[in-house]
Order: sequence, then structure tokens, then C-alpha cells
Amino acid sequence: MPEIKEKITSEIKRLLDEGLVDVVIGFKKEESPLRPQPAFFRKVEDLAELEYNGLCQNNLANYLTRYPQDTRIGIVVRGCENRSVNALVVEHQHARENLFLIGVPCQGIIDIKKIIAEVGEEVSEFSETGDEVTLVARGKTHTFKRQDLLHDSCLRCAHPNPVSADVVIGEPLPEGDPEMIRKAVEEFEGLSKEERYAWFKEESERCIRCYACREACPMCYCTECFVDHATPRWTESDISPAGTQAWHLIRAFHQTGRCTSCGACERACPMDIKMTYLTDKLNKDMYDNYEFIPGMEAETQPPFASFNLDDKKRFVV
Amino acid sequence: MPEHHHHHHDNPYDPIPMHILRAYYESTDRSLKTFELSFDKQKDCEAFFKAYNPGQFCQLSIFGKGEAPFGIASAAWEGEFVRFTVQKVGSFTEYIHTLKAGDAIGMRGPLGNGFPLEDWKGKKLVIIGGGCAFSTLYALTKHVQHPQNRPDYDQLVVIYGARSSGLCMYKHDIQSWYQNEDFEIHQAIDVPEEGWLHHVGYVPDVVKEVAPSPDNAVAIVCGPPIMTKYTLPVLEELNFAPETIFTSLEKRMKCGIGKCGRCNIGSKYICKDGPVFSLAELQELPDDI
Amino acid sequence: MTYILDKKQLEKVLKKWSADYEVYAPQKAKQFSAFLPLGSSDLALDEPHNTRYPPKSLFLPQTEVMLRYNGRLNRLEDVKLEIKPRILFGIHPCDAQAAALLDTVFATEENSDPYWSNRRKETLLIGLGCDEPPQTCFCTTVGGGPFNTKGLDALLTEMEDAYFVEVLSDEAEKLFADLPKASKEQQKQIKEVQDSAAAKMAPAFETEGLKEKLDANFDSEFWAEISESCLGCGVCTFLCPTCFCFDIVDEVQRSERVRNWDTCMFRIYSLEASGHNPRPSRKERTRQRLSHKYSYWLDHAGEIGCTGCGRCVRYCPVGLDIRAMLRAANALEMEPANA
Amino acid sequence: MEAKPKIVLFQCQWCLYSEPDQQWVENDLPSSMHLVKVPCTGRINTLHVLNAIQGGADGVMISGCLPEKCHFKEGNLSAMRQQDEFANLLDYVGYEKERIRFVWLDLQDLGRIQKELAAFEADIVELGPTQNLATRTPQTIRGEHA
Repeated sequence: MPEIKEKITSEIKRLLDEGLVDVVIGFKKEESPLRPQPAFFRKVEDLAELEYNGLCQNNLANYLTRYPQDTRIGIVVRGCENRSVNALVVEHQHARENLFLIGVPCQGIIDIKKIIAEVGEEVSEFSETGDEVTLVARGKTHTFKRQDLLHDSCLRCAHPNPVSADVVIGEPLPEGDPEMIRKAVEEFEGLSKEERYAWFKEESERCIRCYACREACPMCYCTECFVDHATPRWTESDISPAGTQAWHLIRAFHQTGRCTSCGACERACPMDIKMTYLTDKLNKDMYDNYEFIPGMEAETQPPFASFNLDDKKRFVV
Repeated sequence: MPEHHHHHHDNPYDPIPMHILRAYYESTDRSLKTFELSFDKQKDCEAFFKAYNPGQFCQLSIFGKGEAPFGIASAAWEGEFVRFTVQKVGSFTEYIHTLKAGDAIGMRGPLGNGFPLEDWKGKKLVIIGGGCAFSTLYALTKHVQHPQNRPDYDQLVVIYGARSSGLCMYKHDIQSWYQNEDFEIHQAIDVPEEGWLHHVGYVPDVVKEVAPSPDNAVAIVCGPPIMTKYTLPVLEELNFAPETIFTSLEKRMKCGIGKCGRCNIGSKYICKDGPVFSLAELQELPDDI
Repeated sequence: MTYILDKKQLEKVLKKWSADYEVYAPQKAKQFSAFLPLGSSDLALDEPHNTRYPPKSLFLPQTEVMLRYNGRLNRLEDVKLEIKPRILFGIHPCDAQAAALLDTVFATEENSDPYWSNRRKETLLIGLGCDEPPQTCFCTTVGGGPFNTKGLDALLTEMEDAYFVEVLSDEAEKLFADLPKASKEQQKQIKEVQDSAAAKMAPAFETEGLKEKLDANFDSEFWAEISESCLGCGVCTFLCPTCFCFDIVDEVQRSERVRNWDTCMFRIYSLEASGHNPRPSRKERTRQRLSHKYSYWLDHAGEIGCTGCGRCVRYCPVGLDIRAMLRAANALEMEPANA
Repeated sequence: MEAKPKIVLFQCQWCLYSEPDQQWVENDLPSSMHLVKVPCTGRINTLHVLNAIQGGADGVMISGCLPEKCHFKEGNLSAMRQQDEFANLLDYVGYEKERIRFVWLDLQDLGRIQKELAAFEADIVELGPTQNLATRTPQTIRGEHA
């Protein structure tokens, strides 16, 4: 990891030195090693703060839509972030020629909630080598298998490698198994409808409507979200069961064919609500029905943005 | 367990039950409509008029539609009713416009601080208003006009502008003010119209033209933000001190009693600490409007 | 008076109180512990930090039906406000202090908020001090402490086999009067535990002169810099024990007027019907959040509106740390306001 | 199911049924059925469907023009992709997708809407009431727990 961080740093330095970009979006160190923070590099001096490790938990593509289309943005992208960038480019949210993607094959994001569950939050040191993660908490050293600390969505990741980066740092990793997502979805589908509803109810009704999931998601860039719409008011805005269920259903549904399964929504959730089981299902159906995987390239519109007369074979009996 | 005050047990979020006494259009384009509300319960009426001071506002409340703040356009002496002029701007006001005499409506108030009438005693009042924000100034003028209150104040100058004659509010009453000798009344519209006998031009320009003297005077400015913005410098040029210029602010609000948090400018809540502020007070506040 | 509550007696004591009170205590839920009615699950008094969801919800529920109405008549129906007396057992001092701070907003002389006030006056706060304050906490920096008694009716200090109970109100005295009293020697022990906990907490930032710095730099680019990574979600404010902003909406199909927690971090919070927004970006919203806590609260109540509970630090999805932001604010120049 | 199931019928205003059918839908629809006319099935947001369900509907029927006869050319097909997947999502969380039905109707189909609604109603009765999705009901004071 340290060598990857160095290579990212020197690539960003080159971009800034040569005046190829206005800003580079990456991560920087924070006080607690557990919480590296998204950072915006405009000056080479600031690069000393740069961080890159398994704890960098946000999807940086989220910040693209904050800038005007003509801002030249460099951005550090892992597999899912690269696909999010592509999905945004498909939706004309930024001009591809004004983006410089610094790709990094991703070994998966470590779930800090899993760390805290194991050793508490008093972590003073963090390091990773190959498949191992070493933590120092309250003066005691703990070693874990990376696999055991990965965020759930990363355990199911099918495409850890950047798909359209302008430069790739580090060796490509073996592709993941797309069956992982399918298996998880099918397992859920195999439950009885009462069991499925019980799960959905318990997860969605824990919601506090803070919209961290929405704000953490690169694809939730609407100026006005349906829940904020005043006339008509689409859903209850409180934490009543109908209100929270509507939020979770429609939020996920609006991601159909757009979600890159990065899991940023779940990592952002302060109530530990599971959400990717919904988007995974929608993505699986998009693949089964339309052979579409969001963000694999930056040209094809998602299935809901188009239609096909052949569809009628599926729908009209 | 904390100490708790129990001055009254009423729930400040409960709207007072009111009904519409009279409803009539104020403007020829029917965008402005005036409602006079009377109280279902005498005790609410008494409590209201015990507290009411011109410059205050109320939340009008329609169950199922919500609430919105409106300045009070009547003076206490006019009778046991409360007047509001409502401009049709969105779905809530559109609904209010459909109400007619006899219909039920809820009201919370009076809210906020009104004009500091005590401090103004003995002074000349220069009242400057534009658009439908003139409503609270109308209440102020009506209040001062009453024979019992009139001796408390020096000269009264009213400058009132509207976009067109059709949008001029309280027409018949204001027309009668011209007969009054101790009243100086200037009405203005933005562009010339046939038959219009008064000023033509924007309010700041009319103020410049009228040039009221700042001697022993206070100026009260209520209007759309853009009017207020350009009128304040005119008053300063005329040597009105910031302590003698007053205005009323508006911001998105919900509770109206300084709890829900959203109408603050710096540490002042418009609903509770305002809506009336002197320019001197505003100059102390950050630019958060 | 200080009493000794044997740990083995705890459950029995709590159960006894249940006859006259609704007792709430931190208990283990599926994902994380929360203040729940006694008997919901296992007690979770041994966790190093606060419950994730702040107990302010027991006074100011996130969603509260304020009024029920008859839409056809456009008239009110009654909503019962009275509640059974309550005990919040095991509340941490920062959360109790927050309740006391919020009294200055809600339990006011004029226009007292009946929903808040009814619950507050019926609730006893039995606190549990923090002998191992986590590194995300900073109560001592903002005038509190791991064994601060503000807002509490009694404070527990955990010892080996027992809790030492300092009783702080007459009502609480009745709850503990049957228990054995602590000796002089034991009281000295309590003091040692309390002092050593506070000593573990280094000051996180300087509060002296901070308000002036924030006020003077209202228009500074600083706010854009520190808020660049902010997502604009409601985590920091919803989990904050002193954030109290709310929205009022009519849920038409239910014929209810409801208030919901709201937050200055949302775009629509300050958006006006005209389309004008006085706080159009995350920069202005972050400024509002920090200025409210560290400047406006001082004007309103003479105290900082933050109790250092650490939730906003722990749960920020992008790792923003209010302590770092305030240290950065302290490093700013004193420029004239509205420069 | 004791009372008749509540059914919401979204009807595209362009695919008018034959005149007697349209008369029936507009004037004689049983009180357990609620008609919502839309400018095109492509205009139906999944939020409309969810609103009907959360408002207490036991079933939602969407009636649109035949695939190649859409007034707006292909609104009905783009609607189909979304409504179909939305029903799949609801089913995934335990709400039977059979409660949402899309029917393609043509002016010539005399008497078909009555038959479709009757068949749908029978199927909903067969399914029985559902508890699986919260409806909008008056709330007791909640939020006092996490």
C-alpha cells in the first residue's frame, strides 16, 4: 500500500505541475487513522496529507457533480468509483474529456464498523500488507485477515479493477465472481415473503431520514429529491413506517441500472441499515433482462432510459 | 428535573379557531385578497387584543395545508377582528383565496415584536411601504390615526408605492386620508397610467423627491427586499440615523416562537426577536439573509 | 448524600422503580445499544460511549404528532400530552447537560413548548459517569466533564462491585434512600475515579475567543475549505444531543400535524418559496451549524451549545471532525466582520 | 377478506375503452375501485403506484394502449420496463407482485375492462389481505426509541 500511495502522489503531482487539472479528488489523513477523509488537491504542497488505504471508505465520484462541466478534475478511482464515473458521464453529468482518472485496482474497503466491533474505536495505528491488516488499539496489536474486515459489498465485488482509467497504478487484480451477488440475491429470494418483509421492515424502519445514503451516493445528484418535493408530497417525511419504507424502496429503485454496488450508502448509514440487498436485486434483474451492467463503459444508456419493441415479447402475452 | 414556568397552560402550537367575517379582493387582478377574521371564542379575542401591537404577524393555519406567516393589517380599535391581506403566490395562499365569509380558519398570534410605539411617542413618523408588505404599515397608520393615539405623535408622512393603480390596497380608506390635514400622503405607481394623479416612479425615488426631514423623526420601511435595499441608502442620505430607521424582515419560518430554528440571522430569530429591526440592529448582524 | 448500589441489586432496584415510573435504560439492540423501556433487552451499561441515537428523542421525539384535526371542519381534536413519570437510567453526563441546555430553548417563560416541558418535568435523569472516555469525546473542552452533574438528579460512579450514587435532587433522594450510605473513605475513592477520568481527556481546542473568531470570519473562505468534503447529510445534527431544529408538516391522509427533526445541513431547510436560499451551499450550512453551537448559543444562553459527546465525530460518513474544524477556526485572523 | 378489496385503476386517457365501457368506468365503477386517469401510462411514476398501496389499495391495475398504438409512440413500453421491475422489487420485499397488474387494452375490446377488473378482483380476494408494506395510518408517538 505505501508504494501505491507514493505512486498516486507522484501522478497527482505531475497533473498539477503540468497544469492538466484544476483539482484532484483523493483522500487525506485525519486525526484518527480509522477515518481518512475525501480531499481536494489544488496545490502540490498539500499532497503530504494524501492518504490511500483500505479505510478510504467513500465513493469519490460523488463529488464530480459539484463542479461545472468545464472543471478539469483528476480523481483517484477504484473499480466501483470508475464505474460510477462512467455512469455519470453517460448521464452527461461531467464531460469525460475534462476528467483524468487515476485508477487503482482495489483490494476492497475495510468496514470500520467491523474494526470497532472487534477492537473498539481507540485505534492509534493501522497498516496493511497483502492479505493482512494490523491495528494497534489501546496499546495492543491485533492482526486480522483482510477478508474478515472487508465491507459486505466488497466481499461480493465483481469488478475490482478500474475499467476506463487514464492511468492505472498497481497490478490488475483477478476479477471477482459475479455469482456472488447473484447468490446473495437468490438466497434472499428463497426466503418466504413474510421473512423477506420482516427483514425489509426491520432494516428500513430503523431509518432516521438523515439521507446520508443519498448524499454519499454519486448517482443521487438530483437538485430536488422526491422526498423533498412539496407539491405533491410523494411520501411522508417523518419516521413513520410508511415514510421510511417508501424512502428505502424508491431510493433503491431510482438506482436501477445505475448503481455500481460500491456500498457507500451502507457505509454512510449511522443506523447500520442494509441497503445493497435492494440495489443488488435490481442490478441482477437488469443484467438478466437487458444484459446491462452499470458503468462498464461510458456510452450505453441504462435500461430505464430506453426501451425496445422486443420488450413486448416479455410483457404481452 | 428542571424548574418549569407555568405562566399559561395553552399550547402555543394550537391554532386559535377563527372564522372569516369578510373576504374581498384588494386588487383588480385578484392576486391580493383581504380577509377579516373574527374569533370563535371571546377569551381568545381578549387575549389577542391584550397582546397585539401593530407590526406583529400571525401564522394562518389550514389543517391539511399547513401554516404561513402574514402581517396584521388592522388596528385594535377597528373592532374585534383581525385583518390580513394575502397575496396569491403558492399553493397555500391559493387555497386561502378560495375561502369565503363563514369559513373556518386557524390563527396563531400575535407573534413577534411589533413596532416600538412607546419609543416613537412625540416623534414624526415617516411610513414607507411598497407592495403587499404595506399591510402592517396600514395597521400602524390606522393605529396612529385614532383620536386617542394621534396626540402621541408628531406629523405623519405616508409614502406608499405599488406596481400599478390596480394593485393599490385599501384604496377607499387611503383616499380619505387626503382630507386629513395633519397627514402627508404620497402614493406612487411604477409606470404612468391615464388618470393617475399621484407620483409615478419607484419608492426610493419618491422618497428622494419627498425628502422628509429627519428632525425628530423615525422612518419605517416595509416592502419587497429590493425596495428596502434601495430605500435605506436614500434615508441615510437624508440624514436619518440608523437608530431611527426601522424595517420588518421575512424569512422561511415554521413555529413562529423561536423554537424550530430556521429563521435566524446570526443569533437573532426573525420570528421572536423581530420581525421589526432598526437599521442599527441589522448592521450588527451578519449577512445571512 | 452518597449511597452505595450493589451491582447485584441493580436489576431488582430498577424493577422496583418500574412500579411507579417508566424506566428507560441503554439496552442491547440487534445492531447497537439504545435507550429502551426496561425489559426490552439486556442492559448495556458497560459500553465506553453514548448510545448512538441521542436520548433527546425521549423529550423531543424525532417524529411527534402535535395535533390531530378534523380536516372537513378545519378544527382541532385533542391530543393527550400527559405522560407517566419516567426515569432515564444510565444517561451520560453530556446528554444530561444537553437536556438542561435545551430547556433554555423549550421550557421558556413565554411560549413554553408543552411537549418538551411535560416530558421533562416528569422525568428523572439518573446519570452514569464515564471512567474510560473514548478519544472521540471532548466534554472537558466545552465546560462539561465525564462526571459532570448538570441536568442530573443523581450521578453514578462505577466501582468494582457497586455503583456509588451521588443524589442531586429531592425526588431522586426518594429512589435511593433505602440504600447504604457511602463512608468518608469511599467518597474519597469516588473523587479519585472521577478526577482520573477527567485527567485522561486532553483539551481538544481552545474555546476562549472562539466565538469572536467565528463571528469575525463570517464571510471567510475558510468555511468553503472546511466544508468541501461535507456530504450535506443529517448525521451530525440528528445524532447531536443539542440540535433541536424541527419542521412542521401536515400528514394529510392521517389528519395529523407532525413535527420532525430538521437540520440546517439540508438544502431545503432554509429554501424559501420564492426560490431564494440564504444558505445555498454546504459552506453556509456548515457555518450555521458551527456558529450556532459556538457563537449563537453563547448569545442566547451564555453557554456553548455543544457538550462534547463525540457523536458527530464518530458517525460522520466522511470523517469530518468538529474539533479539527474549530482548531482551524482558532487559527484564523481577527478580521473586521462583514469584510 | 370480508369487505371487497380496494383496487386502484390507472387508465391512460388515450386508450379510451369502447363507449359503453368508458361510461361504465366513469359512472358505474364499484365504490371499492378508484379510477385515476393519466395522460399516458408512461406518465405513471412508480411513486403513484406506491402511493396507492400505502394509501390502502389491495391491488393496482394499470391499463395502457397496445405496444405499438401508444399516443406518444412508446410511452407504454418505457412504462412497462419500470412498472415491471418495480413490481419485482416489491415482491422481493414480500409484497406480492400479483397485486400489480398491467393490461393492454384496445378500443375494440368491448367489455374487456369489466372482465379484467373482475378477474383481478377475484385474484386479489384469493391472495387475501396483505400486511406486507406499511400503509399511512395515524401514528402514536414514536421516535422514543432507536
